[in-house]
Amino acid sequence: MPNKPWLSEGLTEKEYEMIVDLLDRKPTTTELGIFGVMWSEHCSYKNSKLILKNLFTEGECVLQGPGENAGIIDIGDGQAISFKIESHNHPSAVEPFQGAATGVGGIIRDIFTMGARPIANLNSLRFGELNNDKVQYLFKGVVSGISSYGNSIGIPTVGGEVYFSSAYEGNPLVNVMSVGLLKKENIATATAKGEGNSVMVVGAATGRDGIKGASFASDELSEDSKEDRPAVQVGDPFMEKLLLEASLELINTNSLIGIQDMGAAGLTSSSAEMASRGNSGIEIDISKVPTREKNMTSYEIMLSESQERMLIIPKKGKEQVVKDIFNKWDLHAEVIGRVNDDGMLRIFNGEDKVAEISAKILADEAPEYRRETKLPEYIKNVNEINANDIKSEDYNNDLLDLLSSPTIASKKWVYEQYDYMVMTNTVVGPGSDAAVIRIKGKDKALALSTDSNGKYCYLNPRRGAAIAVAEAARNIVCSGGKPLAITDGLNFGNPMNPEIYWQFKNSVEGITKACKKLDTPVIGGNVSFYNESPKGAIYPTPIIGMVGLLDSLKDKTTMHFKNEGDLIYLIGKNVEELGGSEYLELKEGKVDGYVPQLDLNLEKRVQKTVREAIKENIINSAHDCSEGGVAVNLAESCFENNLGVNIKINKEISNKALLFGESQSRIIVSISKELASKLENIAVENCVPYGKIGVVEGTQFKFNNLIKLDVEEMKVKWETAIEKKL
Amino acid sequence: MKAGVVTFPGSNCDADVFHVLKNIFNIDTKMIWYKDKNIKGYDLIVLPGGFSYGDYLRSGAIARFAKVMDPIIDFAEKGGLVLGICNGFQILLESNLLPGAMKVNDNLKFVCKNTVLTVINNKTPFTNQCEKSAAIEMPVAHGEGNYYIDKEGLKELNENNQIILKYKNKKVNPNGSINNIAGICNKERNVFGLMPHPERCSEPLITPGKSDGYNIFSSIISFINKRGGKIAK
Amino acid sequence: MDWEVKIETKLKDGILDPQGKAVKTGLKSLGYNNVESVHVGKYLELVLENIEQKNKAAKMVEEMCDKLLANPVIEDYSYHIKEMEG
Amino acid sequence: MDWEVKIETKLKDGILDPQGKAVKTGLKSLGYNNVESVHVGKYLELVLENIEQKNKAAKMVEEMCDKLLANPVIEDYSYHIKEMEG
Ligand SMILES: Nc1ncnc2c1ncn2[C@@H]1O[C@H](COP(=O)(O)OP(=O)(O)O)[C@@H](O)[C@H]1O
Ligand SMILES: [Mg+2]
Repeated sequence: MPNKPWLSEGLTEKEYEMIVDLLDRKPTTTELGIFGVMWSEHCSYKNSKLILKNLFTEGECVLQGPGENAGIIDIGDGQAISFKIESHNHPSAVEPFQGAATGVGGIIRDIFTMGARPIANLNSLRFGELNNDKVQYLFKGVVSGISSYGNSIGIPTVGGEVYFSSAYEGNPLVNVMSVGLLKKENIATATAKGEGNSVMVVGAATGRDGIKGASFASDELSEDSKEDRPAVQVGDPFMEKLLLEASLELINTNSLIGIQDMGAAGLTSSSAEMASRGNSGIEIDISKVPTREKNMTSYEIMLSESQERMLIIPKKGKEQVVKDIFNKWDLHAEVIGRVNDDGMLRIFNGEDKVAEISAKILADEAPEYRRETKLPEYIKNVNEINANDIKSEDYNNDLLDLLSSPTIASKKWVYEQYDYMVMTNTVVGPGSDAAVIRIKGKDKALALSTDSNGKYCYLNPRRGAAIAVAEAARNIVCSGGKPLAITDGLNFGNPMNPEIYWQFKNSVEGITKACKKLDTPVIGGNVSFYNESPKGAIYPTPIIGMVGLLDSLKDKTTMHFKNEGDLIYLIGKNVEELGGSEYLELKEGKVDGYVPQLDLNLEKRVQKTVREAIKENIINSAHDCSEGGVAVNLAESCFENNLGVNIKINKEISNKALLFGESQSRIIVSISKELASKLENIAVENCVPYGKIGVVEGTQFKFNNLIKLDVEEMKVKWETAIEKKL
Repeated sequence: MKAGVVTFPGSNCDADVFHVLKNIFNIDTKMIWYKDKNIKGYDLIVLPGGFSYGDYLRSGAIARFAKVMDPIIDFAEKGGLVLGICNGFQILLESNLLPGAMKVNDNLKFVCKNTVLTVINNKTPFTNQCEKSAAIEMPVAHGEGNYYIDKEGLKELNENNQIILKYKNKKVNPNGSINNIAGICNKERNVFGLMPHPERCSEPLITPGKSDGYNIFSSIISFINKRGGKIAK
Repeated sequence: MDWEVKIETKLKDGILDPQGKAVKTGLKSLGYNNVESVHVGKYLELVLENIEQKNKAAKMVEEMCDKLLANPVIEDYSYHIKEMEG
Repeated sequence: MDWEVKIETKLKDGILDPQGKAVKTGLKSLGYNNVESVHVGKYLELVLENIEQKNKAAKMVEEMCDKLLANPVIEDYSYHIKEMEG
């Protein structure tokens, strides 16, 4: 062994000493490799566990909280929904197409491992500014990777978000959320139990790809990341489709003790985690694992991250059931070992024992670190933004410029590459606030959304993260649903940096606060640290993926204006706030200012108002007011049906804040004249400020005396902006 | 009447067509496994959309050799109705049940969106409930839908009125197909392949006001009912 | 004997090649103005085992191409066969 | 002088090749049991105009491959250059 063998496995000397202590001897090469990945950030959450413990994870609807491959919630009628978000940032930075594709494959496996049929995917993406070849390459590659994998496997990609900011240059974020439907009685778990039960590996053969991907994800990107080439995995959506069908068929036969996908750290983490959950041990003979390449070492087989594989513990005597089903789908299914009752993970290569470690130590006893936090310097220098600080000549141009900035512009270029209709459940696809997916055979549907504004989280992590939760809920409500639960994708820089850790800690606190107030527990998620490039850390980006329920399809609501003559109401309050806004960055090139206030009590009441109005079936559209402010949000509602608006708002605040400020807890709705008083009553009952701000009319966009534009012209700019940059 | 929907390894719109036939039209519908060699008793066979065998080489190229294709070719040759949607269309081309070939979309990207189409021929088992020259809407979702046929082939298609559906014009043609072709049938009119997905717009619920796919299926059903459930010839 | 086979397929002359067009545009935009034409097709490498004569292997390759590997309606193919070393 | 260039790209050793796997399965199911392995890559045919020396053309081809035509992270490429006839 080399001098400091722990180094190449990403372990510290202290950790190495712990290992020697725990084993009471020096580890073998294979054992050290196993510790390296199991104790990596990616698998062990060693730097985040203590903070994540504070998340709000309880609720009536929760059937499975954090701790399994994915969480599960109850949606009534004996049905349940499993969902989770996962990042694939570093692989996508190195090879955007395959990185993103295998990210999709990985999260889908987490869902069907739970016994759920994946019915929708969402993706939350962050890139640098589009005026750079490298960024364009990453952007195009990631989108086509997601498209290729998701379309081929036949799961609709129904929503998501894309932001562009130089903070993500060199370290893009690729987070994918998958949502599955299952019968409550079919919930599968990732447990290994029952001495003597077989351990089987199913799906693809094992190759040398992605060895040590987990440790790779736990490191900063540097110039030599290109040398991490062996870590690049190629996805095979066709294989995964077969694996999906075979696994669900198998789970339905009730022949299983446990099933677990092989994601990060492959065979190592799946076996250690399954054993640990069942308070058992596992013995594996790696010479029985089907391999794709010749002469693979035990180290390689244990650490390979070849995709599209699962580990299965069948009930006694059910091995043949597993084989028959997998063979029907032309897939491998091999017995590679057995469950034991002494808690040890024992790896043999034929007769030779190559590793022997307690599964609990690997899976649960990684060190836990409470890292140092420090208020970041830049936060001290955040300034209040005054409307006069922003120079503007012409609000018409400002609005057109905002509509054609890639972050705000239509994401059609992206989502038209995604099959968002396959499975024929997509009632509302990409392009409105939340996607709406019906549940066949029932008069109900899911509303799905992902949200996070990295700028807000940078300027004020606590509030920014809370806003992400609030906004996700608002999106669900605007689409006609009741917010139920969330999954969180926490993307941050290097946790060893106290300023980054401060961002992390505060973000989690913000999420917790908002989740409690809005009664949307966290049922699972993912942490991705070390998102840095030589230029520095990304904005802290806690992405919230939320699932809501429409208990009747007639509640389905979109953001588009529908009828000439409808009145437009703004529910909520306009405040003099321009901090962290898109407008500020567009005009002054600055990310600065106080992030908009978030009054969670008001938020709740605003959402309740709109939800009640939707339930009463009185409103024709609802749109959450977010990036770009009232002007942009009104414009977005005009486009689908080419309808204009005539807006007259009494102003108590500056024109700039009125048009482009991003105050929270606001929803714009349209309603026919006759029903308007009903809406006003609901708002009054809920003690919510509201204002009648205009009417749907003509084909022009008119806003006080400040803006007058043709909707068609705005729409063309908005729709073609991204394409034009490429 | 009895309909069969084929599942190839990797098919992913098989359940969608099944749902429409079974639950919207209440037709006796069965799934057919790609290894089946016996497909007796059907009035309609659907080759569904999606991806077969991953479509890594060429769409439909490997599926064309699945065991089930021999009896299907036989069924088609005897006059049985065969509907190929998207990947199903590609498989029909690969197996020479329809003429021509599919190239990758002109812009090289997968495209998923609603398209406006014109019904060119409504005197077929598949379009008899559609109005001729009517503009209809159906979604497409494919990466290889750029239909190609050589000059003589095209002439023949035209002469025999085999072109059934076209994208309304070049501007809305999502893939660059020759003459904006979106769907064709064979000379005998019993095999129909199209790139758009009628099964995705057969329910007002999910495509309000735009349920033009419904008419494709109701055409087929009405044709079969008139024929008395018997295969021609 | 074992054979190493290399096969290239490409669209027939006169059939518009969208990939070729895109690659050409890409190369030009990188400043490669000497690029006159580009065609993109597929490259396949096979190993055939236990075939005694080269011409038998060749016949098999042609059959495989005609049936599956190339689409005769739009594609041409060419191939090379070499005895495997080792 | 004008040059005819043929380029083949394929996945590096050890990287999963789903296309090759699928084609191999397809060929086997057609009864071609002698097929031992299949790898699928891209084939490109270019014409380069007005370049005086072959080694200059070669340098250009390599550059184009590194930058655009092959994906250096997962693919290897090879090429042949020939003077154009006619
Ligand atoms: N940010 C988070 N919030 C809540 N739960 C989390 C978070 N991150 C991870 N978890 C939970 O920890 C468990 C392990 O996560 P992970 O390692 O990402 O799963 P996998 O092994 O499927 O990749 C999962 O149950 C996950 O839901
Ligand atoms: Mg997992």
